[in-house]
Amino acid sequence: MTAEVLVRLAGAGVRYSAGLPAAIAGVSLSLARGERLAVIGESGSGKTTLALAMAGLLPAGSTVEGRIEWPAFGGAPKPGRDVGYVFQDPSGSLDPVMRVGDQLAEVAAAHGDADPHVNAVELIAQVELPDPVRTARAYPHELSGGQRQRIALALALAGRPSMLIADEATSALDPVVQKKLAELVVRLCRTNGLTLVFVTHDIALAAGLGTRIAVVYSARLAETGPAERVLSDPAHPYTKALLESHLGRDVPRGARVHAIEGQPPDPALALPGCRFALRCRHAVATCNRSEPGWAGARDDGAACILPAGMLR
Amino acid sequence: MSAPSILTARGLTKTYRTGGRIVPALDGVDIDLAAGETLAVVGASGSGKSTLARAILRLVELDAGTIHVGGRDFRRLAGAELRAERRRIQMVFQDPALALNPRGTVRSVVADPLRVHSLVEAGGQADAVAALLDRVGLPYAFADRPVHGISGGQRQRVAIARALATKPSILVLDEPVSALDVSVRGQILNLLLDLQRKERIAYLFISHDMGVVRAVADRVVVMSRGRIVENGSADAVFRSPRSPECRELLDAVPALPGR
Amino acid sequence: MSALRRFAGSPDGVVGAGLLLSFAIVAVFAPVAYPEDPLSIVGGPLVRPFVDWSTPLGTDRLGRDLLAGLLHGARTSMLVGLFAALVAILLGAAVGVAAGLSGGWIDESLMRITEAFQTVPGFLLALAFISVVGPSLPMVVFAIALGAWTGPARVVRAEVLSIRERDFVAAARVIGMHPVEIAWREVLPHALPPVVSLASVIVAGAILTEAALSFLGLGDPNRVTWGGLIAEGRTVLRSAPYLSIVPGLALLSTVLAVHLTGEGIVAALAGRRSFQ
Amino acid sequence: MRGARLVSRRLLGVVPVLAIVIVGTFFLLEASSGDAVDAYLVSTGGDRGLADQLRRDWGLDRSAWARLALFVSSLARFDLGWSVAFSRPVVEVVLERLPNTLLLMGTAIALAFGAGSILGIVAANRPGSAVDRALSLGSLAIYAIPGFWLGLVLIVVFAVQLRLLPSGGIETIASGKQGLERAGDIARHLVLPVAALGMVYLALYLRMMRAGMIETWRHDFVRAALARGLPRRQVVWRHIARNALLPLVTMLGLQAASMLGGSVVIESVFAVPGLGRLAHEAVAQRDTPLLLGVILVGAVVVIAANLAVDLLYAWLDPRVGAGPETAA
Repeated sequence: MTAEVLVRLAGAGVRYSAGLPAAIAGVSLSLARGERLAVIGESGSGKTTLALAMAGLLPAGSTVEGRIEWPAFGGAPKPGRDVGYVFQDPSGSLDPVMRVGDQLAEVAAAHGDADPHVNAVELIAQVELPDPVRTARAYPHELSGGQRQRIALALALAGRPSMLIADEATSALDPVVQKKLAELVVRLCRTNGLTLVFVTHDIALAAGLGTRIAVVYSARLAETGPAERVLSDPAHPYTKALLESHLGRDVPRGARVHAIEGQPPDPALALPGCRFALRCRHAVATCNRSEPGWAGARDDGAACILPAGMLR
Repeated sequence: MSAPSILTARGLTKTYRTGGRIVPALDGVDIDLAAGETLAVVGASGSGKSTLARAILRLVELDAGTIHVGGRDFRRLAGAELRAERRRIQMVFQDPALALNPRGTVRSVVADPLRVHSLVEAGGQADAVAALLDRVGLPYAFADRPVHGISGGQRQRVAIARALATKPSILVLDEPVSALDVSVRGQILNLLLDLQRKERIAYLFISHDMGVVRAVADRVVVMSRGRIVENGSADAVFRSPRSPECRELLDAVPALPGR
Repeated sequence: MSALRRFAGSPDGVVGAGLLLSFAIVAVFAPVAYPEDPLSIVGGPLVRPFVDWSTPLGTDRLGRDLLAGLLHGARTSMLVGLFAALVAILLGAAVGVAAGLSGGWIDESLMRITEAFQTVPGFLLALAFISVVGPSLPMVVFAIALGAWTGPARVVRAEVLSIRERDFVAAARVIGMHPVEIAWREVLPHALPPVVSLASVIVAGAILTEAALSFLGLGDPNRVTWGGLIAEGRTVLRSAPYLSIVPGLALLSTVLAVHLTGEGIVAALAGRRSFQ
Repeated sequence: MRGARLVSRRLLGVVPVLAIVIVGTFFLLEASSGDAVDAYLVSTGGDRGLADQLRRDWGLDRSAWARLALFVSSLARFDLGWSVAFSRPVVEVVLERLPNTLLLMGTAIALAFGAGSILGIVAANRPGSAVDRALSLGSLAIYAIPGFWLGLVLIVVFAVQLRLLPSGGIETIASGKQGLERAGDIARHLVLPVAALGMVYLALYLRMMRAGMIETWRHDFVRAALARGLPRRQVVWRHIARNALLPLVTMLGLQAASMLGGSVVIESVFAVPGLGRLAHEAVAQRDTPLLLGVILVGAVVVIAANLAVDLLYAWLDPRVGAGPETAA
């Protein structure tokens, strides 16, 4: 399979300013057209930084180490046109004093749409909101959290981008609303042939969405690979621990649940070894001494010294 | 259910007014909680479950209904009597960053209830704080850290220690793990499970996450628009949910393939 | 980083505080430098500045020393500014706390009173008050405070109302803490800092109001004031404009120093309010 | 519809506020030396017997409560009492002076608001740049200038030295100018007082707008708008500026009161026959009923301005009236 590569990272890292520790470092992976990549990590892991870097939306003043390339876009992606981005907070990403239809039309017009107001209504229909004409006249505060996030999704699609990045786009919502929205995102990507990057802290949500998975931990890429392989045969102990600590509806009340003891290291702390070593059940002496190399292929491997198949 | 109820609430009713419209937050809710058990209250946001938690603790004043805690009519209490009685029922909030006084230290937070209820002799405070921190798995060395200088999981442990200080028989846990990272969530759930096993504290566990509820609950009530729409043992509710609201909540739990 | 270090890191604040400190020294030592009554006649009328070095800034149309008046005027300006602001802030904070904590009809009536005071222009109120009770220094202070307390009252009330709803206050109620202790330990320490950043604006406003009152002849008649000097100079504005301009410059730089210091205080406070 | 509900609610809130102002004014009146009869007799002449007669007729010999009731009932008939200084009813004098003050204040606030907010946007465009530093420091300095002193300096420079503009008054007296010519004359007379009165507010709006712009820049919707590919200029003017303007608009109502206070000195400096100068004249001639009349009319002006500002705000911000949750 040699689908066109949209974004390629080679040893990429990001620092928000010179004095700060790297928010993410040493990431190598690539994303081809039509793929859906779920980026999993907890707060402070650097998953949002990774998403912003892939979207070419890093704030001014941040520095990029290594290489980030967008072969299909011929240079950095044009915001809105090449990449659509949905932020986490559904109430914060809309202008509170402008009708949502006008906001949609504004973005559509900025990308050369000749008939932006008609298109705004179509976009609202596309994100499956009821009564699009009426919804277009609503102000953000008149909509529910889920409805606002659908509008944010429509806004991200208004420039007809080929890549969509959803950064914890569903985490602030109720589980029921979250599920419906996640399904809508996948459906829209399928029908429009969009490439998706879906950032989440929930590995089970990621499992239902992604064709590929990347797991980040404490500013490092821990593991990446096809979703099926990562879920059934994790190569990094952190991925394995995340899978075990998932609480599905089938885990009965018991004495205890699976937990990862300890907590992630302070990002400012320079560690010579693997950043997960202190919490890792499989850690050996070398893990604390030197950072593990990448094992496996670039888009299917893990940053761990354990032999493949060990954790199955 | 044979154990006697230590928390009995009947006909709890509360309405809010929003931009001219009247919205029922609680509409005739009944709750029974037995010693040492965990009753989970689940529902979508806006279902009234948080209002229920706050109403039981008298942080929100009800329009109608009765609440009996340990046999006493909790809603009839006022002033010093109410403050003294509050010992029996404590609360852990969703976001520990908001629930601890930002100017406080671990020690001041944990020692407050001890001082308010005169639970320790002069000079015994340090030992009492150390014992409480130990129960939530924190070293005594943490006592003089400012609460903004510790991690989210540690803050939630401090909040639990504060709640334990008055030796309550009931803990109201309002989404106690939903603001925490996955890797920390398990630790806090285990801490709560261990505490309950050792000390027979009853939990009123508010949550929207059916996965978490499955792991902790003995019984479940499902709320929707201020009413209880389903009520049963955890096993029954998870095996054969009767209300559409409950089925929807269950369907929303993402599942891992093969599990 | 401590608040003091943050203040020192703000160039505006350092310059302002430096200026303010030198004005304060001038105000304190004015009677030492010019022990005589600044209202006494020391030379010929309308001596221009930098001509006669016994009266370096010249004299007014009665032959009174402008520099002596300027130095003594600094005392009045700063005294009135500080005390009026102090009274306004204490009164405002007390009303704001009472309204925010008690709620209900007490809050409602206190807020209506606050609104009524905001509806009447503060300067007109001061004017009316002084014309009724007569101009003396304490009354001028009180008159100015009368028009300035509403700002702090509203800010403090809003802060108290928002803090009252925070979870850590709910947590204090849950553990059975006494309402007085909750107000004192949990609410007030978080409600008052915003008023501190308002203080410089109030001090500056009070100094300017005092000057305007004196300019209109409603200051304490037994004291030299900058506003009074400007009014005095106004009668000879066309021939000797320096008599009005110089005291105005003193007024301007004092107020500017207060504002600059305020910028420094805001910078110093900014660092401490975040909680993550 | 939202506006109508808002106005009716605000009007209801005005009643107690106005009542407090009226009662407060009454007490100030009571506290001052002399009463309405003394005032009347000063201008008309008369002996003690006439004074007692008048006091009985006007009800001034009754209890304080009865006098308050009388005061209120005469207010209801737009009777603000008798002015000694002018030997005319207070209400006539006050209403005669009101238009000049409204013109002066309206022009000053409109110019200050317009120029201040635009300069604030400019300053916030690149925080920390030379333009921003200059505007920020300049506005802080202007903010420290006493308005009446600025007035004197402007007179010295533009009227005395350069002889460009008139130094006082509202128009050239007995010039016989009509229509546009008269308007031009008034405008020339307004330039200096408007500058003296409005400069401080220009500085204030500049600083507030700058702070609001910088604050709004940090909002998520700005980052999101840029990420959607909207040009920076469009984001700045259509989204950031519009949102940052809202707090400034709410300040306008409060500023009406403070500006009315400021007009007292400015009108005195420029000899503008307005409400502010009238207040000064009333104080100088110890004409308390006149002063309190100015205060009452001033309060009504402020209330009207606040009402107008509320409507403007409701039009600018669709969230107004949606209302926060309150216990039923």
